[in-house]
Amino acid sequence: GTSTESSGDKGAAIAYDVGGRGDQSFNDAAYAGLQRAQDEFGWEGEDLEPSDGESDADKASRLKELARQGYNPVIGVGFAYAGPIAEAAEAYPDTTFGLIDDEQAKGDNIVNMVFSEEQGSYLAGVAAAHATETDVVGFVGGVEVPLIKKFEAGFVQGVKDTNPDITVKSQYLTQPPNMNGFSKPDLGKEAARGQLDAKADVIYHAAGLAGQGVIEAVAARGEWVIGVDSDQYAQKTLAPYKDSILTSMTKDVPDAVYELIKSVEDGDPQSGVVRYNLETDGVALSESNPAYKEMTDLTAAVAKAKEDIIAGRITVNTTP
Amino acid sequence: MSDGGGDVTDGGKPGSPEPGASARTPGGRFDTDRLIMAFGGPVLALGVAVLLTSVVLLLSGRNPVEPYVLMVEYAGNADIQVNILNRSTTYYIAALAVAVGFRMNLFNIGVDGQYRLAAVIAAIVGAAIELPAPLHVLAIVLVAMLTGAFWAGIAGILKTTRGVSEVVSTIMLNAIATSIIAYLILPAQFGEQRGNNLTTGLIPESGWFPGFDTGPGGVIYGFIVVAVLLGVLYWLVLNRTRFGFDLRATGASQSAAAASGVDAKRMVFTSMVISGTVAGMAGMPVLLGDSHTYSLVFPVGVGFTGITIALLGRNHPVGIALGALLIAFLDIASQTLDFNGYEREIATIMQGLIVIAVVVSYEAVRRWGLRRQQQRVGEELAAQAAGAAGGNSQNLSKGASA
Amino acid sequence: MHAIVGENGAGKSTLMKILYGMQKPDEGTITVDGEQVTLHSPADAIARGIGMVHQHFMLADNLTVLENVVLGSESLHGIGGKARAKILEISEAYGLGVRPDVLVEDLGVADRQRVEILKVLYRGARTLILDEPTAVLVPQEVDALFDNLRELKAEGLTVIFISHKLGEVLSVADDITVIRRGTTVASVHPRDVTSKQLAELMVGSELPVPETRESTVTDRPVLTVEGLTVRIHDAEHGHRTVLDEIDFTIHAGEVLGLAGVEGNGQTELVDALIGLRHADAGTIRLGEEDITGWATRKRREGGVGYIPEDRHRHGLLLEAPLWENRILGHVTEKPNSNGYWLKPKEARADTERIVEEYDVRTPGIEVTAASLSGGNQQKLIVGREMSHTPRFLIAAHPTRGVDVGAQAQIWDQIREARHEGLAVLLISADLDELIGLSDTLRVIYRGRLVADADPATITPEELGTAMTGAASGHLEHEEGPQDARPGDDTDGAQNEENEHE
Amino acid sequence: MSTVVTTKPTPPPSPHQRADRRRLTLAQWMLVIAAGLALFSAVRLITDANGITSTGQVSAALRLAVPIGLAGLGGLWAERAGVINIGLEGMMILGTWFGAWAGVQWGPWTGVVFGIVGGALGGLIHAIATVSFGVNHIVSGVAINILAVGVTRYLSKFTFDTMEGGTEKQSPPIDSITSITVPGLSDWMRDLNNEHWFFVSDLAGIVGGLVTNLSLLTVVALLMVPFSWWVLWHTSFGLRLRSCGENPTAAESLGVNVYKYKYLAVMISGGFAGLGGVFLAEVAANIYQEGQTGGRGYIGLAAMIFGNWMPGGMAMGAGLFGYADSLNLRGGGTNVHALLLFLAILLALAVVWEIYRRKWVTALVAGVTGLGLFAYYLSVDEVPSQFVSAAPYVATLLVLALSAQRLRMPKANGRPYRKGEGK
Ligand SMILES: Nc1ncnc2c1ncn2[C@@H]1O[C@H](COP(=O)(O)OP(=O)(O)OP(=O)(O)O)[C@@H](O)[C@H]1O
Ligand SMILES: Nc1ncnc2c1ncn2[C@@H]1O[C@H](COP(=O)(O)OP(=O)(O)OP(=O)(O)O)[C@@H](O)[C@H]1O
Ligand SMILES: [Mg+2]
Ligand SMILES: [Mg+2]
Repeated sequence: GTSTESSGDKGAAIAYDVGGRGDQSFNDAAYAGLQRAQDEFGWEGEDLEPSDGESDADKASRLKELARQGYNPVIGVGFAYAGPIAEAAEAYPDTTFGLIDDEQAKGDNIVNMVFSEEQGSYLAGVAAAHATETDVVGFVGGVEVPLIKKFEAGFVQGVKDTNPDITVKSQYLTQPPNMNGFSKPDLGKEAARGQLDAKADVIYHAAGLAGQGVIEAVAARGEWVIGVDSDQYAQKTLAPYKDSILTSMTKDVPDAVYELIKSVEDGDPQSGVVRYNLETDGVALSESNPAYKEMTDLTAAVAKAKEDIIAGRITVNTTP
Repeated sequence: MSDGGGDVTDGGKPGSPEPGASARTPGGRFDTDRLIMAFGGPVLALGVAVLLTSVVLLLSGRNPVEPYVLMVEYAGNADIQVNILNRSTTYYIAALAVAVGFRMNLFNIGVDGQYRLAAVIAAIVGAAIELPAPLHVLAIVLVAMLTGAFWAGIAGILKTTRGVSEVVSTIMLNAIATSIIAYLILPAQFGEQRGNNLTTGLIPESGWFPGFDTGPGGVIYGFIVVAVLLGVLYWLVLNRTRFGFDLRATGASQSAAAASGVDAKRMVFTSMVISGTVAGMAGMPVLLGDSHTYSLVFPVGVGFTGITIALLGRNHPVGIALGALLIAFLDIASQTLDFNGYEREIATIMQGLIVIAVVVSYEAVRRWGLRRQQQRVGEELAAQAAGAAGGNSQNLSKGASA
Repeated sequence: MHAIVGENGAGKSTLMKILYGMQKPDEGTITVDGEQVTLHSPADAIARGIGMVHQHFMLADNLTVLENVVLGSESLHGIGGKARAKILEISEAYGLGVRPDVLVEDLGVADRQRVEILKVLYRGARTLILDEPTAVLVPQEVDALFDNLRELKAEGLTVIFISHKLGEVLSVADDITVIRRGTTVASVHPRDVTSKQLAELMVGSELPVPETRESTVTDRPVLTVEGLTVRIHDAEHGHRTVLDEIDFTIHAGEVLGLAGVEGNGQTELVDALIGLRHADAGTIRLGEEDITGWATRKRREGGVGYIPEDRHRHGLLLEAPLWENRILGHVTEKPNSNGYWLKPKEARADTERIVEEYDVRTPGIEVTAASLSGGNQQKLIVGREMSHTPRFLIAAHPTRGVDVGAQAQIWDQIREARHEGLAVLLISADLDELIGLSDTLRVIYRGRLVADADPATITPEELGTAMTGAASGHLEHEEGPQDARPGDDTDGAQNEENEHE
Repeated sequence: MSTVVTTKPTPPPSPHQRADRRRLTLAQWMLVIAAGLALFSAVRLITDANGITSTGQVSAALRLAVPIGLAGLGGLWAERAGVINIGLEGMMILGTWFGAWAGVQWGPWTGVVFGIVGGALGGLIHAIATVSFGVNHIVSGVAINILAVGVTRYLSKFTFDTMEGGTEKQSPPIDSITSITVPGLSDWMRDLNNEHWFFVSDLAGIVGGLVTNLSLLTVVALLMVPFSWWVLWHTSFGLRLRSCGENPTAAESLGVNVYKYKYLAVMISGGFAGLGGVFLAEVAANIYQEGQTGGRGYIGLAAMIFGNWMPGGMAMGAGLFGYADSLNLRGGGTNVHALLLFLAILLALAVVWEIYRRKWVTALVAGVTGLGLFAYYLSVDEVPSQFVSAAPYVATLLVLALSAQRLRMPKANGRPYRKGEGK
């Protein structure tokens, strides 16, 4: 295959990270962006899952195969694709490669879509600090990796900046490379129960599917939980617990994916780092729970914090 | 325990010997029996596995043939072939590690943990030291071997001194290795954060193992040469040395080996350590040939695949090589199923079916061979007796008339 | 009472297994009480009142006696109190002395034998099949067993029993069937035949005698054992002493026969001598060297030959070809290897030689050991051990399960080697063999050497008395009726331990 | 009758022998457990880590232990009949899938039944391979584990993916199974537990944990332990089954259909593993989730070996894993730190015991390990989360190292058996 075939008529392709489609996290979010583009541009597109225990070379050949078949852009979900995308981008200079959650791989035809999760998490921290009555809040992370620690860092800072006396309980479910922590709801449930028993009344989770366990446990006690990635208040599977979902820290991956595809379709492909933060609404707190909107103190504080961050008056840490 | 080392799994133990393959016919000539023994099992098994998978495909309303065609076509690409070869190199070494244990009825489930821990420590050391090219590589590999040996040695010590089943202890040690690795690659310890990834820092170029550049296909890991040598060494040691004989004897019958002078405990410990040493090398193809660092995306689960492959290859180095290629092929070529609207789980199902089919057919062929051999021995002896009947008949008749 | 005799592998056990429904006949009929039957499984046979005591014990070690007895016939009396009462009742009635709640692994062989018989009686069998019930019993126990059987017979039961001991057969059987190579060759009455005739019927040739004529004993000690003590420590049994201050010396050219009921420490003694068990006290010297601390391999290299009691467990790799079995135990020695590297070619050639010299009946050396018959396997082992010209040979039951022809060959080999200065420790349950082959006899009882005797004069009965612990010291042959005072305990050290803390 | 047999007036005199076998009576067991708890309580008071015996901790431990214990029971049934079952993991996966699939459509209890059936199907394959074809047990188990992953993933694409609220990796939510809390007792125990008194509060925490928020399926699972014990050791079915694991040839010679019992045992084994899977899907979570079992089948096997192939011991092993998991998930750092002290004290006791038994090497190793733990205990305030997650495994290794030599597996376990080929 040569790069001249990449005429763009086959549409965009996504290569997923471990977990793949159905993870209700950023793999699904990326797919949502692809779907939107499919509807608009009318091509099929392609999305592929990784196999267990594969190495960088396998990822690289997956990307190259997609480029060879003429997909453009080709998007890798997750930092695991950093190395492989650099390799594939060199082999197929006429194809645009998107890389979500990483800015290590650089190249003219590489688009690094990065999110300031710590900023959104900071707002979640502010919200939690206002919502708590016991002055104990909790954070449940799926797997103790830097990405999730970014969530924790922003959240803790948000809470402490609002009220330094509040205790934040942090709990991770598993250690890498054991990624079970993103897929075992029962672990999330027990971790949340532990924090509830320790008097936490607002819990923020960044645990992928295991977060469903967190939400279920918190809802059972009638306390507040803060969702992640997408607006979990609106998720069908979580409908029974939605009244307990105070808000969610959303990460607009669908839009990022869509924008990239659109730029390629429009013949003016993006390039370099595209940062999605509070300013661009790439990360945000959702407001679909009416109870949330009723807490005017809280929403005001969140709005203020958002302004301060955008204005650069507050810098949010990316590590705890 | 044939000289050719051809091994099957019999009902009782994963590493026990195969009578049939060693059964050169009494006269020493090859014949159909021997051919059937050697090829009957695998061929029968592959056929059955493919057939069963096709049934699954048919049941779910899919074309029962096209997936195979697609996969074979896909594997025609040069870069895919290189990937398959590279991945089977890792699998091959891991499977050898498992096989060493199997040959003496030790079940080292811990190859995965040994492999990961060895890769981390080797990567840390490799990034920290500076040596001229070949020495640097050698040092890294040595560290990996020692780490693997150490980690497996714990299970060995626990088994020989405290009687702890190696199955349980290696399961535990796998999990403990995970924790230790998670700790070691923290930025506060030996790790570096790169974006959202954690790595152990890049090994300088002097510590890379040069590969074979095939141009468009990509680079074949140079470590494949080491893997091949490892296979030869494995065969030589097992079949041509006194240590190997002791090891196989222990696998075939622990009690007989002990009575023959093998120190069973030391043997258990030694083979566990050897298994760990080899397991430690399993991470080297990727570490030295590709990633040059240990990070969160380093391949996992290799040790478990190694178990499957060792079983498929009947602990024989050539069999293991074929098994590694087959599994790597299924892993990688199944990618194309996604492109063509098939579920790639088909490949996983096929892997499971192949394992079952292979062992069932090996067992069937083994039994057939054993019976067949006994029959022939009986027949030949009867024929011999008949030949000598002239001398005996007198005695017999005398006995009967008494 | 019907006896079946025949040489090893004649098909006796196979025939009985067919009668008991464990194997299917290809042709022919079985008639029970005038009714022709087809037996598909042991359950069918049991239902027709047939019970079988197998040649090898059929007991689950980790189950209690009660569980072993009721297994498969739970519907009779349940598995609880009623069954226990029934067992005690039967045990009482026939004087079996069975304790229902002990684990079988704690029982000695004689006790196990009784459990086996009780199992059959518990099922209300009318036809009893006993496959070589006397192989592991001492003469007194054999007598007791036959008394039991006569009693059963008096109550109308039918007993079929198999034995290689022709004297026994002639004294108790009412009818004798001789089979050879799977067919009946004769049916005789005990009063019509002599034991010699019977034997010739069985084998179709004359009986060999295990006698050693001239003495070759020298005064050069080869193996000296002093104060050898072995204790077993394990969680299940605590501490017990299985060998207690054993002393003996074997000289070049001497065969020392060790008599004893199984389980009195013979196995442990052999293990201690070959180095599988370490001595808690005492020394073992081979020639001048103290080998107490040596590992098994070093001992074997040093000239200790070993014909194990259980060839399948300790002597062979069943699924390996003959030539690899020839290497087993001598992997470090010529011609099998030169130090580290194996030499398959030389090993093969030497295997051919052994097959030739020792008349191992096999079509080739590439066949697996499993496909040889037991006797030929044993010949291979003897050939292997003799090929390394040992100074000291441990021969544990060297002719067990071996037919008479092969027996004679093995005896010849031992005699020949002895002539050349080999020292032999001979352990055998066959007292005739022991007496016939040994230069000196010792009796082991509960881990101690309790008696010695002169093989030239002693009789099997006298030896048997000492084996039960009823006599000790130097046994003198007495003329006249023997005072067979049976001991109060016939099971050995397995049952009883001498506490030494 | 003057026979040797009959002249033996009484059974052989071997009174010492039985006494040598150390089998603790129930009372002694209680005493040992009470002493352990007292030590635990003392450690809690010293370290102020009240979490280690809190009601919530114990109740979480129970929930986390149940799937492991069910897998362990599965292993126990199979191995008691002589079949090694390393395919428990796969059978558990089948249990989660089938349980969820039926549970979503026809309610949780139907799900339970289907989950058991799903696991038993896995068991059936294992039985066909190992019993009928005489395939090596471990190989067959490994194959089943691979197969179960492939099959469930494949099936999910046709089932859950097309259901409302499901995806190809996840089922829609399943209705939950009723949970019970013993009224009064539960609150009382919680209050007592919160007093943080010596011993009493710990006991209350444990009792409270066992009666609070108890799913009916948990109750069923708990009952399975004594039930298995009763069936295996007190019925003729159990006797026959165990005899197949000890000496199948003997069983065969008494008319027991060994194949039948092996088949049944392995299928029951799969059923238990399947039940463990259903528990994960319906109680631990309320959805099926790919990868949900996460190696619990293997852990169950470890728990069974830990428990010496006995239901009670297995339950203790599962409890240990569950407890350590729950520590890990409930702010483990300080609690595990406290337990370091507990372990160090236990090792010190072990040293004393080994010295008494004159096992010098063992004593030395235990002593050094204990000192190491104690030094580490003093040097940090909280154990890093990375090490907390290793706690269950380290604890298991330590316990096994101190006790493994007493283990005894069924004698014919893992050996091939062919009808009519026994000697
Ligand atoms: N179906 C069969 N086909 C061919 N040979 C068989 C068959 N079944 C058994 N044999 C062989 O027949 C012989 C008879 O063995 P069996 O155990 O009955 O001998 P035995 O007379 O009891 O000998 P022993 O005195 O050693 O107990 C053995 O060699 C056995 O391997
Ligand atoms: N199905 C068969 N057909 C023909 N020959 C057989 C068959 N099965 C086994 N044999 C042969 O018959 C012989 C039986 O060996 P086995 O051990 O049963 O002998 P045996 O009669 O018990 O002799 P020994 O008394 O020496 O133990 C072996 O040589 C074996 O190879
Ligand atoms: Mg017989
Ligand atoms: Mg025989």
